Amino acid sequence: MPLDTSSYSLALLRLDGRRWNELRRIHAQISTQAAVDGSSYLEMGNTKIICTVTGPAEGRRVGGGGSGGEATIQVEISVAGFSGVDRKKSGRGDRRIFELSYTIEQAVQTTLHTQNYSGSTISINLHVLTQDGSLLAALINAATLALIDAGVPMSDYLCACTAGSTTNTASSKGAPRPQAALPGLSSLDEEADDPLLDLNGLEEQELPFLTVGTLGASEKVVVCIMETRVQATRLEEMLAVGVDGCKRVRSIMDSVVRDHGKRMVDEG
Amino acid sequence: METTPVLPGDILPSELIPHSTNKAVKLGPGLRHIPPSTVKATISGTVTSDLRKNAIWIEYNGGRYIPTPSDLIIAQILRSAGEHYTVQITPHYPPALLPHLSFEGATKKTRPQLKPGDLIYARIAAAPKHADIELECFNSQTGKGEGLGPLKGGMCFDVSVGFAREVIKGRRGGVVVLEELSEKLGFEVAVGRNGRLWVEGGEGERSGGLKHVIAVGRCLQVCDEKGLDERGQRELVRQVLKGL
Amino acid sequence: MPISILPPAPAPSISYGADPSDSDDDFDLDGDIDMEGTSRGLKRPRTSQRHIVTPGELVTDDTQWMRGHGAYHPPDSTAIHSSVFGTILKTNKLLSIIPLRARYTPEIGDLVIGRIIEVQQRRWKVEVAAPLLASLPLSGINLPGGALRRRTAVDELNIRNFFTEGDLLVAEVQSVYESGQATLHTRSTKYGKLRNGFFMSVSGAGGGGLARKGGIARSRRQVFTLSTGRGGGDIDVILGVNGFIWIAKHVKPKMEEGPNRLEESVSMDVYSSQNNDIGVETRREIARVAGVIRALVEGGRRVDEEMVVKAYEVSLEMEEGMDVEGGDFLGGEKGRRVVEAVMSG
Amino acid sequence: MPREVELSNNERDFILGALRQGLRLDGRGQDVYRELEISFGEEYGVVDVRLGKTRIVARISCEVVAPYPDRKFDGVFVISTEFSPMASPAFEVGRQNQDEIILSRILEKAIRRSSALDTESLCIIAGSKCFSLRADIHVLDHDGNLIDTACAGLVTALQHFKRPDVEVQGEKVTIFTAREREPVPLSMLHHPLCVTFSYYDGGQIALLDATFAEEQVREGEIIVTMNRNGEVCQIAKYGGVAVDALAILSWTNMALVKVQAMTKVIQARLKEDAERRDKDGIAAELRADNDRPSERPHG
Repeated sequence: MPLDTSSYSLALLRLDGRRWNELRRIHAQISTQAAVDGSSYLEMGNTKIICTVTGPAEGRRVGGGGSGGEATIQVEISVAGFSGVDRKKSGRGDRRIFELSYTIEQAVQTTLHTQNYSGSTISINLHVLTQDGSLLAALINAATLALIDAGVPMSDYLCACTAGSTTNTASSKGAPRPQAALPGLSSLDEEADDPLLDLNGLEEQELPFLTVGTLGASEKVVVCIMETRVQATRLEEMLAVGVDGCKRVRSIMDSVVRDHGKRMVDEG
Repeated sequence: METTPVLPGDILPSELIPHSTNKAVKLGPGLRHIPPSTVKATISGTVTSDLRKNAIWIEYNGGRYIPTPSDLIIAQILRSAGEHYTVQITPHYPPALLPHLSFEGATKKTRPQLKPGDLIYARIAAAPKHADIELECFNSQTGKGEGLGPLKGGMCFDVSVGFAREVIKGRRGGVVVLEELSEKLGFEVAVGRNGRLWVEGGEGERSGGLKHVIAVGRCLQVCDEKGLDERGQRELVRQVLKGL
Repeated sequence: MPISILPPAPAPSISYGADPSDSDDDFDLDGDIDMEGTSRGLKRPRTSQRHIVTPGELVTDDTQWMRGHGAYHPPDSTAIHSSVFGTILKTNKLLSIIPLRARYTPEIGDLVIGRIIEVQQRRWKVEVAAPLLASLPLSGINLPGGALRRRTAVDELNIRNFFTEGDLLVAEVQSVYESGQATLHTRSTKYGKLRNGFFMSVSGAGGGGLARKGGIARSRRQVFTLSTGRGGGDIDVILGVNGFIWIAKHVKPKMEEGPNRLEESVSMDVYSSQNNDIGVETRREIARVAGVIRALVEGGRRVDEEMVVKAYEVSLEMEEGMDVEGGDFLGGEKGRRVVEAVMSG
Repeated sequence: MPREVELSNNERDFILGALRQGLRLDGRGQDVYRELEISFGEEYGVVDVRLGKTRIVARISCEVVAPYPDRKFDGVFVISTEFSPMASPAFEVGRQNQDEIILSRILEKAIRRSSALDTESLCIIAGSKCFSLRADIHVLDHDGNLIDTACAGLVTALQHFKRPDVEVQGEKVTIFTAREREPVPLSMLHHPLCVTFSYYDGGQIALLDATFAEEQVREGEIIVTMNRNGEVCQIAKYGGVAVDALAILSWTNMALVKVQAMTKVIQARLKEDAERRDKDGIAAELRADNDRPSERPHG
């Protein structure tokens, strides 16, 4: 699906009318499901996720040995067949999905204070309803909200967003540069390129991007995943924009949690 | 001490088998007695005999450690369950049991409190075929620790099972590294027959202490990997000491 | 609360930095919670009920406070940050955060309802909605044939005659290990196997303290008997602190209870899994009580004896005042009306 | 049943204590790789890579198949990984281990998604015939840093491999054996290599090429894949303890230096091997030419 990114340089507006540093609309709710310990519903633009958390509860013993006195974290992601452009049934053994759940598992493990829950399991179930870019970021944010709702202690919000770059030289579709080309030569025409915040599905297909997850508003990076080729010099900008985006995502999520808390306190 | 190489299935020539009138011959690992008087090797290695004890066995390197009663080993606590610690001797063997009270002077109140992952120096008390292996950290006759018990601090190095045996024998086993090193460095060593060596660099984990432990460990591992002879070992020690 | 379908909302402005909630971040210890707990010499810890903290938020950097549950020190800092989403509770110099919603954390003396998950050699493993399964030792139950009877090897072999997998029971938390695992006991006629009734659970009821909303409150009476109208007879309601609820027909103990006759009252009948006869009217009223509790939970109200009794009466009145068209179902709009009526009345 | 080797507390404390004093058990500096040893098999595309005790064999093979209907102009390229139980007691045959999936995903992203291999060059006739390339990665011994070793092995194998030459005349395709025509090397667009940083103490200590023991005590890792032109192909930091964003940037800079050094080693080894083969190659060709006429009468 070729995408005309050339128009960007003229109006400095993206396909959906955003500026380079604009987030899409984030809408979230917590405590959406009564039957589980914690739940959340999150929309980042058109990417929509439901997350439920069960636990900490004593699960089946895996292996037999206690795993160093920490709770086990299980992440399961199910992607609805209708969530993408093509209707696709994703199999159980999908490695991409496994990688996503592994990332969330690893990220959450260090953010949660699980020392007090040795021998128990926290299971996080994520359902992708629609996907339109920034999938991993949305999954991380939804999981964070559901974990907060479940009352599991954590150091801070784990918030994530994507950042891209309008550099087109290294996009997967673009003509690959021959090996001989010196990196210095290409940087001339790259100077006009801008970093972008929070990519949608179309932009993700065309542009190099990375997903950053930070611990709260600090500039400490917990998750950083990049899957597309890009000049190392572009990285600094992309990371900076991503980290900044995470700060904003945090304040949005925080206000969602606070609003919900206020309602609970007022009503009770 | 004679050494003759044998292969599995070889029948041991009778002149190798110690003949003593008043004592029965003891067969060690790697040998099998087929009545009336044939002895077959079940493993490749060198035949070794001890005339004084009237014993004969096969010395071999490699393979996994097979727990044998009265071996001294370095093992790792997995968990505490009921009145035992569950202990791992090698990753390839089912966990062994170490009773909570099998320590010097241990009572219900004073027994050592060990966490998962702690190391102990223990003796294999029993290794029955179809039941759990049992360990002990004291001499059950005298109640004395005899140097067994929890290992505090230090570092553990993995070596081959054969090398660990040679280290225990020291000079007789052709290993002089430790002696050579000990002339210049102060350290403490525990040798487990399961192929683990524990080295501790004395008081305090000062930079010197750590460095010495690393140096000792490296010497031992290089010796094992390269199968150095005494001269090679002396040379290695000289180099390592120079490096410090 | 189900997912609501939202009307198209205007895109929120990006300047979340100026969000009103942010002003709450500058939470001032002097202003809000003051030293009221200590200065007035109150025994009871006081909470700042209105103030909500979220994970990662700085609660105080004053070193006079000690860190309690739900709070942590970041590495190389003495400031106290919150690790959960909840309200602040101060007990003297101890500062803890009570989560608004959490799983049940067992405390000694709690009355809980549990389900047997596993039968082991000398004990049962009981699901009580806590992070770890609780354990009920064989020595923690009243054996038939008198409280003074010794536990024998035969009892160990017949362990399934007392409780087996899937059985429900009401018990008290006897002790809590360091790991958070609870040990239960049923050594009282109040406790034991549950039958003749209906089980329901209310999630997220844990957390403790006063902050618990839309769940069961720890109160003086967790067990009460409700005399119902419409020929339903008496109904027992047991509100387990862990969020499990049991609603059952009230069955009079067969024998008069007396201090000296306690032993005889413990017969094998206590461990029967057979239900008594329950009339249709009773069943309907049990269902009504369940509906009332569910409505309270959905309305985010606390569940205790007072509220349940009140709500039950309101629902009866409403039933009589209206045509029976809606049936006895107390969901949705009807449930909301019951809750409103309770709160106003 | 074998179980995963877990480090004892003594070893854990010792390794961490030593790292804090800038010491590693094998005496290396924190940013020093073990020696990368590469040897080649008889066939093209068989590479044995060692990094200390870690050992990996990569093998490339190819066959002619029909391309996927949705990718008519591309050849097929599959990467398959296998962890042998002899590498570590934790590996079992037939059951996919978590590390294995992650390794194959990283290789997938580092080499396939970064289009290091020009898959279009594998196409013979659009929509009906193409080469299917298969890379098998076998882990023979595991002493840490599997990902860097596997990636180096795979990239070396791809450069070493030669596919049979083909000739297309209309719909007719002739595939020549190695005797008939010299096989053709694959068309590679760039040569990505992975550099894994294991960090400790919140990113204050970062190790390159960690051994198995060092990996077990680390707080987290970040895998950076770059090519010598300074392009980042892939970054993966799956959770772990949070680190400063600036640290990630400085590590990428360090990775570039390492990638350039490693590329040099690989190219040198490839060149040596090519020279060695060249002599044999000519001799073989001469022999083949001489043999042919004598075979004719029988055929």
